[in-house]
Amino acid sequence: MAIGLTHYLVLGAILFSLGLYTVLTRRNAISVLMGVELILNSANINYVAFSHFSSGNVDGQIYAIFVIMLAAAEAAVGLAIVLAIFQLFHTIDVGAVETLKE
Amino acid sequence: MELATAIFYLVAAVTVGSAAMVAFSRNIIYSAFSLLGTFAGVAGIYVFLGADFVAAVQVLIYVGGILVLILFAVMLTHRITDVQITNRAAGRIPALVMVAVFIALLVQTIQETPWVKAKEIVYVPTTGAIGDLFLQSYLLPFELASLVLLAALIGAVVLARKEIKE
Amino acid sequence: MTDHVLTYMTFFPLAGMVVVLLLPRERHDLVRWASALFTLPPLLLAVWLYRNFDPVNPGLQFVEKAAWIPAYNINYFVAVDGISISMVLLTALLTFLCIFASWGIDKGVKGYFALFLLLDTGMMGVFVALDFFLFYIFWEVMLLPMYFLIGIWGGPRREYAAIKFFLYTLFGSVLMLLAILALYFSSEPHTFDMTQLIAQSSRYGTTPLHFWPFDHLRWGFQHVVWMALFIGFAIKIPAFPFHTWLPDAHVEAPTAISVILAGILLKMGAYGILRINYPMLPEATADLAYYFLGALGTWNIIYGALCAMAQKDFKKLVAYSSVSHMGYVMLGMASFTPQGISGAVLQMFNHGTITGMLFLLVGVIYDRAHHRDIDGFGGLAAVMPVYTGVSVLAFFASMGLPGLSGFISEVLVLLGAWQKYPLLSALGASGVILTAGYLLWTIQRVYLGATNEKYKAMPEINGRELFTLVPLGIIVIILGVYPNALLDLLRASLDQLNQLVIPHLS
Amino acid sequence: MEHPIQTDYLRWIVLLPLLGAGWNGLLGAQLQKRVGKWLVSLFACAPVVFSFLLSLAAFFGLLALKPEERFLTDRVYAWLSLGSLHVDVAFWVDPLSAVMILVVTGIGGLIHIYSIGYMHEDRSYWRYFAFLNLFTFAMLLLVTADNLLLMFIGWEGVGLCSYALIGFWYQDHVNTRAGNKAFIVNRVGDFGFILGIFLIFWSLDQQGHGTVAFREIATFASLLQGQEIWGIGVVTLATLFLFLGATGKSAQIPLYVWLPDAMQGPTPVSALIHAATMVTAGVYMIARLNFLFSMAPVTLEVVASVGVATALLAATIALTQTDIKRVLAYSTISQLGYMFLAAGVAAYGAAIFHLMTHAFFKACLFLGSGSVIHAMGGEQDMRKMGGLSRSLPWTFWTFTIAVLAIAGTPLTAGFFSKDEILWQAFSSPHGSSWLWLLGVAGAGMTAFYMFRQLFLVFFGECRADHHVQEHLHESPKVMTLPLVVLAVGSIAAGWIGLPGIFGPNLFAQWLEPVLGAAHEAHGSGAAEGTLMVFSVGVAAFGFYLAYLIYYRRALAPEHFSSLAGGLLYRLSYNKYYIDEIYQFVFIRGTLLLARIGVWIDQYIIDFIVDGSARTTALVSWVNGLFDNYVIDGIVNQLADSTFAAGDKFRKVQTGNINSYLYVILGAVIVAIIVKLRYWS
Repeated sequence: MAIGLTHYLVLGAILFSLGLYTVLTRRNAISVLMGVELILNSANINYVAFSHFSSGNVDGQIYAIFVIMLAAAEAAVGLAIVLAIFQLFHTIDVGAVETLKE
Repeated sequence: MELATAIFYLVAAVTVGSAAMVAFSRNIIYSAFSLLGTFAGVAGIYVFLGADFVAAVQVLIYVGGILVLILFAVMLTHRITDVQITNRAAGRIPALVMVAVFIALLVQTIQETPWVKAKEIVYVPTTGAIGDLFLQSYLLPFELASLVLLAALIGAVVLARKEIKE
Repeated sequence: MTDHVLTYMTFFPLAGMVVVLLLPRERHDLVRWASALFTLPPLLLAVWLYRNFDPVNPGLQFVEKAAWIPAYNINYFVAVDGISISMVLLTALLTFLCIFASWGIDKGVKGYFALFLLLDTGMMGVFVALDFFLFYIFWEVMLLPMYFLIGIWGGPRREYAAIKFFLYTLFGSVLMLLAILALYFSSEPHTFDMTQLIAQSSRYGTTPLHFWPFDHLRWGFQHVVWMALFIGFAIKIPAFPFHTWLPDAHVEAPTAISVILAGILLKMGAYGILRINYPMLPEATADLAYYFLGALGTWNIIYGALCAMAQKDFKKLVAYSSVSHMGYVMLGMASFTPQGISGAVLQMFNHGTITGMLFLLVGVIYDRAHHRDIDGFGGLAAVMPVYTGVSVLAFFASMGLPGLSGFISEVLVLLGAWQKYPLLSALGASGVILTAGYLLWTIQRVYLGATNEKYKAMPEINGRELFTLVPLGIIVIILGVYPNALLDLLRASLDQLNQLVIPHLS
Repeated sequence: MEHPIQTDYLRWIVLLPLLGAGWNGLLGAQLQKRVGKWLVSLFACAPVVFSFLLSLAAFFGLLALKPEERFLTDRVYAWLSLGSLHVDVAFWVDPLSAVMILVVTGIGGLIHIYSIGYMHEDRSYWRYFAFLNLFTFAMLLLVTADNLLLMFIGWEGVGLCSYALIGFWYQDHVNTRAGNKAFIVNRVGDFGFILGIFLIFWSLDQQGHGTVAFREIATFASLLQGQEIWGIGVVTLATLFLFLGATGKSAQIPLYVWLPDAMQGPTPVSALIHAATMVTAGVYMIARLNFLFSMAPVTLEVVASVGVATALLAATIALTQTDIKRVLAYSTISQLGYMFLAAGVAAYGAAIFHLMTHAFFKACLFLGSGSVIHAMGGEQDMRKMGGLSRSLPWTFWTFTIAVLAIAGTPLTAGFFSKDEILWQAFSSPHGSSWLWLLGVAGAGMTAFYMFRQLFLVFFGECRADHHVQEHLHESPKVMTLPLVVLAVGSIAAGWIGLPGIFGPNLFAQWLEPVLGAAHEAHGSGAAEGTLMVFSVGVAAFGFYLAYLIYYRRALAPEHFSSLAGGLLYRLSYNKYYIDEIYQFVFIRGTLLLARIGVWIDQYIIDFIVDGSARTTALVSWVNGLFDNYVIDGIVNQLADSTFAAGDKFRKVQTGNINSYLYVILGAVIVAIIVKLRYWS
């Protein structure tokens, strides 16, 4: 079986699920962020795959680049928040930072 | 099995394997380093898909930027000398169940959907085309993106700087 | 000498800055006189320019062009035409007078005057540059000293005002830079030369855009570039809703800087639209002028006047009156009639002189009373009759009293606008009533009535202050009686500019 | 178009007073201190006198020409020239403006001379004369301008001088407020005027003849016929706009409210600006553009109705006023109403005739009242006067003559001009018997309140306190002499415009080249005579009533004031509460508008930066201005508002990120299942 669209999509799905699992189970904020990165990567694989197999133009890749850009922004802000939280609470356990709850 | 197919499976395996390390490793340092494999693997996948520019961007930004950021964050928030570097996980069972259900659904969707096929699959350099698009039909999103990045940058600096308590 | 008159005018103050920096720090008077000395030649050259400008020629005059960065086709290219001549004259005049208005600065005198001279170069450069790259560089050169002049020599909330000013204008600059690059890359061969970009203006067409939010509008590349440039310039004008930096910056800035801000910086927005948007993107101009210049300008007139009415701070009142008066400029530009567009450019000049006077006048009493609360004065006419006389002249000029310059430009704007947009013109004309309302109310509260006991012994306006005000007052009267003194210079170029856009009007 | 005769002295008629104003304005303070007030007066009065002589020269110059060629012009320079707009600074004198410049410089000159005596004690003597000269300049500019835009300079210029002179004693805020009111109300009128100019210019421009010069407008006016804008005929709309301007300047409904307050200025100013000249500018403008107004019957109807309504309304208010100058102010408004009534029935000549005679007798009345106020030491309340005829004989006699004239006593100037108006209102094709009847009613009231004033001030016992009584004195010669001249004018000025049944109407003939031939009356001479007798009878009744009440004291005024429970009296005495209504509707309205703006902005801010309302209100309270925080609010309070928004939502939040994720994931799964099962 030649490598086709389905292969890439399944790969993306697996990556997505792993990311999801990470986000769901980890209590460490940085790990959660890593999970998010996995999810974003899986989405990008889908974009590029569709661009390659379905549309035949590079629009999908453009979106992938936008996603990468957003991921960079998200990582910067997210990690900054993590650092700020660490300074404030001296932990980055997401469960410990539930001050939104009264 | 062709060589290309073999290499695809190899790259995919590296990607998935390191992603699994990220997901399951108990040590956050290992997790962070495994992320390198995932990112590199995904870049490889892009190469397979003929997306040379995106692959390059992937390496530059993810590996060169985000990963380094994450490592910095890990280092800054843990004393590296600590024996126990916590990477506690909780609620594994429900998470596994949810994820399993989810992936099943995804795979089913992938199988059942009649995907549109392109007329021909080409492998040409895409950098020029992407550049053109950015300055023509995607000019506005492109400019907005720069604004978002600027905002994120300022936001990150504001958030991360140390408060000087009076 | 005369071949490089514009270069001399632009870079004389820069040379002055170098000289001032070399002077000893504690010799305040020496620094002041040196600054005056280095702004005087541009003024004299401006007079020469005025006398030698050929009013019949609609094209560029006193052209200087030299290759600068050939690799990117960037040139040192300066010239004047009817669009810029009035602004060049205004800049030369106001900077010279503002040196004298800055005499009272006694903190960091050397730095102040050095920055001021740098600012002068930047402003003059913006008005004479005809290469986009050069234009942008001067634009940025002007912003930086302004930031420091407000941030260091300003009032109590100066840092806030300076940062606000800087962020607003930087935001505008970024958009403008993107638009400049877009124009550069879409030209063939790539060029920053404004005249060539104008010649290629038909290239852009209106290829529709396929992404949100433009997919439902018949917008093309040039509309988007137009908007980017417009926002950049609208911040400077300042058009609603980009105007809130203005009151803060004015209130905090020292008197002379307020004069420069209102007199020259605000004009750059309108000038940029005329210089760049109109000829380079005529189709988009024809499509968008009604909404973003005509209607928004009318809104500016009324909104600014209403806001001014609510002010208690004298300087804020004048700042909001600027918002209102710049609305006339926008409305006039949008009319595409010879009267309207000439009126708009004349209004730019007149607003520079009149509002300049008003800020100088506020500065005079601020120096004496150390506050600007309108209700805190009263009856100054009995104490300072000469000062009151000059103030009333400026107020009535601002109100558009016939016989003074403000009337000519306002009536031309409204007359020109009537042809295309009678309703907007009528609304704009009603702004005149509001203007009379808040200005008369201010006159009444500050100058008339029983004399406030606190200011019984307020010293009369002194010679130096009069020296800054009288030339402006004379110009206000002359242009009211004989507006052709300036209109003659503008007419040919502005007519030509109109003709570029008119064919695209639907 | 015949070529007018080019002269180069007309400009000096206008410019001489400007020179006087400039001289006194710049140097007057020093002259007054160093040399004395006489020099200031000299530099103020001489230019006006010379202007008057030049005006006479122009008048005789015109007289020497054939009637249809009576036209002098003086083009000074091109003022504005842009596109199709060409405006010159050019002056012209035709029979109509010749009348006006003679009135302005003649009566103006007399009032200048009178002011020498009246203002003698004032510290700001020089400033007074500078403004008075500036006013004369602006008024002359208004009447001699050869185009609408130049006329507008004079139009606003007289408003400026009026503002400055009403608030002349600026130390008191009552005066400055009156000045502000006059200027702003006039600005509303000017707004209409300028729109009228725009409309005329562009409508003519569409026909290829864009112009604002009167003579060219007259030539091309017929092109405007049939043009429309916003569904209204261009001529109608333009003339209505112009008429709005006229109501402002000439104090007609709805913009008359500023004139009574304008009496805060020095009395000679009231005489010159607010009686004789400036307020008649609207009448002059309509006469000047008579060809346009005649093309718009709707406008004429409006003009006539507004005129007669103003005449009646002001007369009813004047019945009960107690301030000597306020009575005259309302009387002026009422008389101006008559002029507009005449203009509205297309009897422009009658309007100008009344304008001229009114200038004489009203100036005389104001100067007379000024003399009284001067003698009473500033007292203006008629209830505290009385019996002044003995101590102020010159004032008394001249005042009486002027009262007789305004009341329409036969053979005085007011009789001829008012009668002409009433006759035209009745007989003109645009007139009606209703207009005539209302006009006659107003004339009766005029006679009543004017004689009431005469009796209250000059007859009976003096009601002033002893201190004032001891100081009663006749005014100096410099003040009484102008009174005498004006009194003579109040009688003689009417004889140049005799009604048809008495002889040739020289005045109408003189104006004929400008205003066209007066229409042939469709009534007979007998009808005119009958109406005349009737209106004289009504005026005599008004006199008799005043005589009974205020001279013989046979009838108590309370008898009338208590009619209808005193309601009518209170309405009249309080000027129908119009000022209060305007204050409430327009002034408060504008401020309310601002507040609505505030409210909307706050609402929008609250919408954008949810939850920051409290901070916003605080900032708004501090700054008093809303727009600071539409945008600043977003910039400065983003953090606050985010927190505040979170504050609102936190009730539904647990703060546990994982639980959110489960919810999201569950929802997505359900969504996918639904999609796969039911929509695939």
